[in-house]
Amino acid sequence: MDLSVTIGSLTLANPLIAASGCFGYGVEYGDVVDLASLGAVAVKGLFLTEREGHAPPRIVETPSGMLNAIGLQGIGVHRFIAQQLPALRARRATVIVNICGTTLEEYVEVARILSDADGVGALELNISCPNIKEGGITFGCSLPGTHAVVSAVRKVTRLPVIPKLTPNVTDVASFARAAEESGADAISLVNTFLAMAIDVHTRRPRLTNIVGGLSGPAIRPIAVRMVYECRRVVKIPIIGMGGIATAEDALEFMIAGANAVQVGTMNFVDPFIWPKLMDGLHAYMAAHGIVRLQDIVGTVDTTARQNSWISS
Amino acid sequence: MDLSVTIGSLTLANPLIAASGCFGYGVEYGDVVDLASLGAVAVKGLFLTEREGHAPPRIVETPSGMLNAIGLQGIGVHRFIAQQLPALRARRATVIVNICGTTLEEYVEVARILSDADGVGALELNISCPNIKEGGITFGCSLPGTHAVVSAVRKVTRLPVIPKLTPNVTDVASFARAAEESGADAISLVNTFLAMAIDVHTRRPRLTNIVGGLSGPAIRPIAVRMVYECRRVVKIPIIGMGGIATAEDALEFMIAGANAVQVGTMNFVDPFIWPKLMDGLHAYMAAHGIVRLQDIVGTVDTTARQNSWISS
Amino acid sequence: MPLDVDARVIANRRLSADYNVVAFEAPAIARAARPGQFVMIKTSRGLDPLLRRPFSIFEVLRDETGAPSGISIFNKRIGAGTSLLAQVEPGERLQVLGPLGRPFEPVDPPADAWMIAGGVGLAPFLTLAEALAVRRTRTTLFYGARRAGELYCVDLFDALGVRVVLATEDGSRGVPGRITAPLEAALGERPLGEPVKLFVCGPTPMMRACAGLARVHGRACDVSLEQVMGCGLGGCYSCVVPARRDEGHPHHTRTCIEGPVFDAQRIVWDAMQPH
Amino acid sequence: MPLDVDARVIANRRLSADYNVVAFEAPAIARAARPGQFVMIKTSRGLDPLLRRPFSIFEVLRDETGAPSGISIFNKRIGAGTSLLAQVEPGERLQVLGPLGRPFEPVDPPADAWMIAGGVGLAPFLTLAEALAVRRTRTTLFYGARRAGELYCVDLFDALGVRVVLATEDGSRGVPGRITAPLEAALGERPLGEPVKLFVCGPTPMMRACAGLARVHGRACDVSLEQVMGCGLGGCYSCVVPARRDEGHPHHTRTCIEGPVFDAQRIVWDAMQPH
Ligand SMILES: Cc1cc2nc3c(=O)[nH]c(=O)nc-3n(C[C@H](O)[C@H](O)[C@H](O)COP(=O)(O)OP(=O)(O)OC[C@H]3O[C@@H](n4cnc5c(N)ncnc54)[C@H](O)[C@@H]3O)c2cc1C
Ligand SMILES: Cc1cc2nc3c(=O)[nH]c(=O)nc-3n(C[C@H](O)[C@H](O)[C@H](O)COP(=O)(O)OP(=O)(O)OC[C@H]3O[C@@H](n4cnc5c(N)ncnc54)[C@H](O)[C@@H]3O)c2cc1C
Ligand SMILES: Cc1cc2nc3c(=O)[nH]c(=O)nc-3n(C[C@H](O)[C@H](O)[C@H](O)COP(=O)(O)O)c2cc1C
Ligand SMILES: Cc1cc2nc3c(=O)[nH]c(=O)nc-3n(C[C@H](O)[C@H](O)[C@H](O)COP(=O)(O)O)c2cc1C
Ligand code: FES
Ligand code: FES
Repeated sequence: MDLSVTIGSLTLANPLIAASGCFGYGVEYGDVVDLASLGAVAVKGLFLTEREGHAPPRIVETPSGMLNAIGLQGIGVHRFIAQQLPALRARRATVIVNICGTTLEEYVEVARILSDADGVGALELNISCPNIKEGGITFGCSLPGTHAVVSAVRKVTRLPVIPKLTPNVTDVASFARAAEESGADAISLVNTFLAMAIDVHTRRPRLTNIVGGLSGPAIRPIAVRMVYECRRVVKIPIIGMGGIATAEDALEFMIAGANAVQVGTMNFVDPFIWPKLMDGLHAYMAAHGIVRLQDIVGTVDTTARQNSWISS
Repeated sequence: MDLSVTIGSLTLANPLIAASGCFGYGVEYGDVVDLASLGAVAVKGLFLTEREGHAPPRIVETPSGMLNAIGLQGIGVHRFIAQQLPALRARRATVIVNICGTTLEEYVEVARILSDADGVGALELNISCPNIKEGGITFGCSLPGTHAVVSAVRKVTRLPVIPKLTPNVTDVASFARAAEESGADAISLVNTFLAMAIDVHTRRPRLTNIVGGLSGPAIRPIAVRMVYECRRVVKIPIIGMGGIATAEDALEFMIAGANAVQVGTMNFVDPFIWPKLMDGLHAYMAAHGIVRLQDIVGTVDTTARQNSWISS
Repeated sequence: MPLDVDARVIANRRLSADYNVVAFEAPAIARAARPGQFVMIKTSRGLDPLLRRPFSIFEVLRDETGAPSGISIFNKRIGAGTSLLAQVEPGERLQVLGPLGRPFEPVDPPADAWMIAGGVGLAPFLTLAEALAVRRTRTTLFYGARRAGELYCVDLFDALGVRVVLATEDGSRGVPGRITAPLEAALGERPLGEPVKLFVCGPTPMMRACAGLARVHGRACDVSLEQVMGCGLGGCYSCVVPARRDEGHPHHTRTCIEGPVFDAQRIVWDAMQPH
Repeated sequence: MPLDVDARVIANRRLSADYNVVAFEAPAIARAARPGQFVMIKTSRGLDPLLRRPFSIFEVLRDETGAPSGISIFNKRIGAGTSLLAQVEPGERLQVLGPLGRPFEPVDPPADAWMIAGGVGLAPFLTLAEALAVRRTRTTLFYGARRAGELYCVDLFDALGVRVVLATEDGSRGVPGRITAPLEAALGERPLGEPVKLFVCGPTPMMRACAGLARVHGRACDVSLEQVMGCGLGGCYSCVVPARRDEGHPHHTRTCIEGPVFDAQRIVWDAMQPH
């Protein structure tokens, strides 16, 4: 059985990727997960320098989901390369680095530095984090901004460039097209949905940051729809995510149009999820006689199910 | 204790409204719920004529939510006035009629007919149903479309006009503003999120209509955020909804900025929810010494919670 | 008027890996229940699974004095909700809403009653059989499944004096093949002057076949339909089937309040979604 | 290396309306557990509540041969997850992940160990008391609550030979007022030459006060912090506290992997969010 998937110059052994911000720098999970068994590990978003992120509380649970406003706490690209990358390489992890910037120049600089480092497989451009005021989502919520970041990073790296799209827009497919036209090798979607929770007794937001990003199974049906919409307008690979909890959920994204998937929130709930997902993919392929998993990508059958029998 | 809320010329005894499409024509619940005890009943969306809606399956459950693609099955405005409205009046229900159209003219016509009927309290303009191709959401997803429908309906009725906004846009607050500027007496939000679920074994969408609308607790944190955003730009009353399951959830919407709330999906889960919600509102008011419930509307305290102690 | 009861689980009888019977303490529902009605059960205490699931009332349980004390359901594990019901332990509490829906209309002698059940479609027939036994109506159960191991609770029908005809697709018990074959034979043999009413519950193709046989043989036929239900009270319009009203044009008709029991001839079978 | 066990509930001992002790069959976790470590428990089988909840390991349970067979947790009902744990019935199964986190570092004689617990903060101390008993370290438990009815399981500490000092805010048992008062008195009376280490778990203001007393009196002090935890493994960065690394600049430090037990003097108490 062939579960591999190719994203630009990078080939992943299978389509299961740990989602950025949900897997630390990967090394934290070294005891629990065989990092080499994953398609890839997308590490926590990195700026040029260290950031402390927002004051807690940083998460709050919501029905079948959670809000987070971590604020991209991170060790910065230099310490990442010095301290974490060697450990990831030692564990033979395929590494996707999620990069952030408050300015266009910062994205470019971070991309350039990582391109020179050993052991980076691809760059995921976080232009969609809803939790920081400067940069990021201001690029991801405008078509020209998306175009500008993607093409600027494209120029300075040979690594696959994967902009990560926000779902907080009317027409996500137009952003997918803008990314493709700007030279992206693939797109990731979705990042989290801007959301809010209030403690009715104190009348204060439950997150110190007031708003946060909704992730987890709650958002899955919206994310699947968005992948489906993007698949119809772009040819480049799509990395789908949003609430994947089982192999069937991963397959749902693939059938909707994703070439690979990321799993974030559910890794918190079950850090031993990875072999279960892998077994589920194998079982599905066996049951349906599929030899190349990529063959199911975008094959959702939307032909009318029955003749309309009744005037409507 | 005063739980009343005023929307244009209509005063509701309390802010709890049964959401459109989730309570039939109200009369179905006559045995289970004292209709007169509700702030209002928003009946299922009505076109000028009868519609059979989409072929089943029309709903599918998702984590803490559900997708629906009913396709606005309905008896049409004339049969509603002849058959259902008298029964609702007999039960002393305050009635909000949710109206639909495939054209601007249809909205206007339906509004005109209902304005002449006895026992209609307000018109909720459904310009946000994600499940029908023609009309509806094509108005609700463009600012000029929203402006056109709202002002056209405004001209033909003295009833309070309440456009219902879709959450499937980048900036819901701009639609709230457009509605206010066009003469709306209030706005309702949110309608459902466009979403999709696929059966991985058949590779077909789980809904005959391919896509459907996500409702229920899953969406609540996004809906609360949208109410909060709209409250900051409009002065007219906001009717908030999206996954309300408890009195605390209703209060969360009010503190975010809603003057009244609707409950949809959770009425399916617990048709006896209404007295529980009412008791919860009373208990909260008693516990916090609130005499006028409207006093909490939009009072979320977003002042910084602590001095930043750490460079970030 | 339906009631919502925070019902204590009294017992969970596991019949096989896929089937179990859960008994609930719910006297008020038990008292009001009529044959063929259903309940909506919240299978978890949290918000996932969110919606209640519909289940036929399988048994009305009685205390020592014979007073209705609870109900049971006959549960087949197919997804998240039914899996949770497979695992419940006595002492747990679940919300049970009911009784709901239009019940079967039993027949009196001299008419006979023939109940045709496919698989989990057995569920509504035990209460019907009781009601028929009270009326002394002669009753036959035609009960089909894939194999002998999937035929359950036949003894409960025996005990009510019901004549039982079994069929299995693999021939491991009763008539080999589909249950519609012995039904068709029985219909063919029965003189027209001897009235009989059919009551059917099972997979859609089976119900459709039975409806066809009933029409051809000129027999009354009730079917109990299992549509996906969001609310059970007429609120959501999720459970519709194409049904004629008074011989007229068909409409999308709500199964939860106009059914689940319908006169088979009202249904536009060509337009029914297969399950 | 933590393990995830689909653990059978053996018992649910209700102590009051708000407190209960749930025992799980989980030999592998029991064997690996060290005092002060925690487990992450999935409180439902569905996706709501979604995230696991952290609980200190309250007891290591043993079979007849004395081999570790399971663990228990000391549960205080505050929200959805802890309410579900209040209701579990024996026979149910829940996912239990652990053991997790940095344990307490017990002390050996001649040092004494003083454990200071506020309310549900009692939870990590029974396993610590056992470890200290094995070392024959003289141990005192300072245990405060609002009222007598909220002081639990004192007999279990008595049985281990722990000296127990109680305080209640309403004066209904033990010293009236906060538990920090008898602690402060004891610290004041103790000659500096006699070593003692403090172990603290409770509400943030109480831990802060104890940290202050320890500093003033020059005593070692471990605190066990209870932050909101999304994952328990260092993946989400939700559980951070402002802590100094090697006397340096403070950083947002993950409680789940660098704690929950911290040297009290590493914490920047001014910047801690009150709970
Ligand atoms: C009036 C009525 C009475 C019923 N009585 C019984 C009974 O006595 N015993 C019993 O075991 N089952 C009964 N059912 C069916 C039962 O409600 C479904 O099996 C159950 O809702 C599935 O829930 P789930 O969470 O396990 O599966 P889901 O995860 O919700 O669904 C799994 C699969 O089953 C399909 N499905 C969902 N709901 C239904 C449904 N209502 N009917 C058929 N397929 C469905 C879904 O589309 C999906 O493909 C009855 C249904 C109705 C409408
Ligand atoms: C390492 C560690 C060990 C713990 N040990 C125990 C224990 O042995 N026994 C016990 O009863 N509890 C313990 N707790 C606290 C326990 O995890 C929380 O009470 C629980 O997560 C609340 O879940 P809930 O669903 O009931 O409440 P929720 O509905 O999630 O929350 C209710 C309220 O409690 C707050 N809250 C949520 N999580 C925590 C938390 N971790 N600490 C404090 N407040 C929180 C929320 O912000 C909210 O205001 C421990 C926490 C940690 C971090
Ligand atoms: C705690 C947390 C932190 C996250 N941090 C990042 C991040 O640093 N960069 C990023 O691109 N996405 C981040 N995300 C978004 C996830 O990568 C993912 O897009 C989203 O959570 C949806 O997937 P899920 O539902 O499987 O979690 C974060 C999500 C969570 C829950
Ligand atoms: C089955 C169903 C049917 C609905 N039909 C309508 C409708 O006819 N008109 C309308 O404006 N909204 C309709 N809605 C949207 C609801 O009124 C409400 O906006 C939405 O469900 C969010 O609220 P909730 O999460 O409380 O259900 C429908 C929702 C559901 C679930
Ligand atoms: S189940 Fe809701 S209308 Fe029938
Ligand atoms: S709980 Fe996730 S990092 Fe600590």
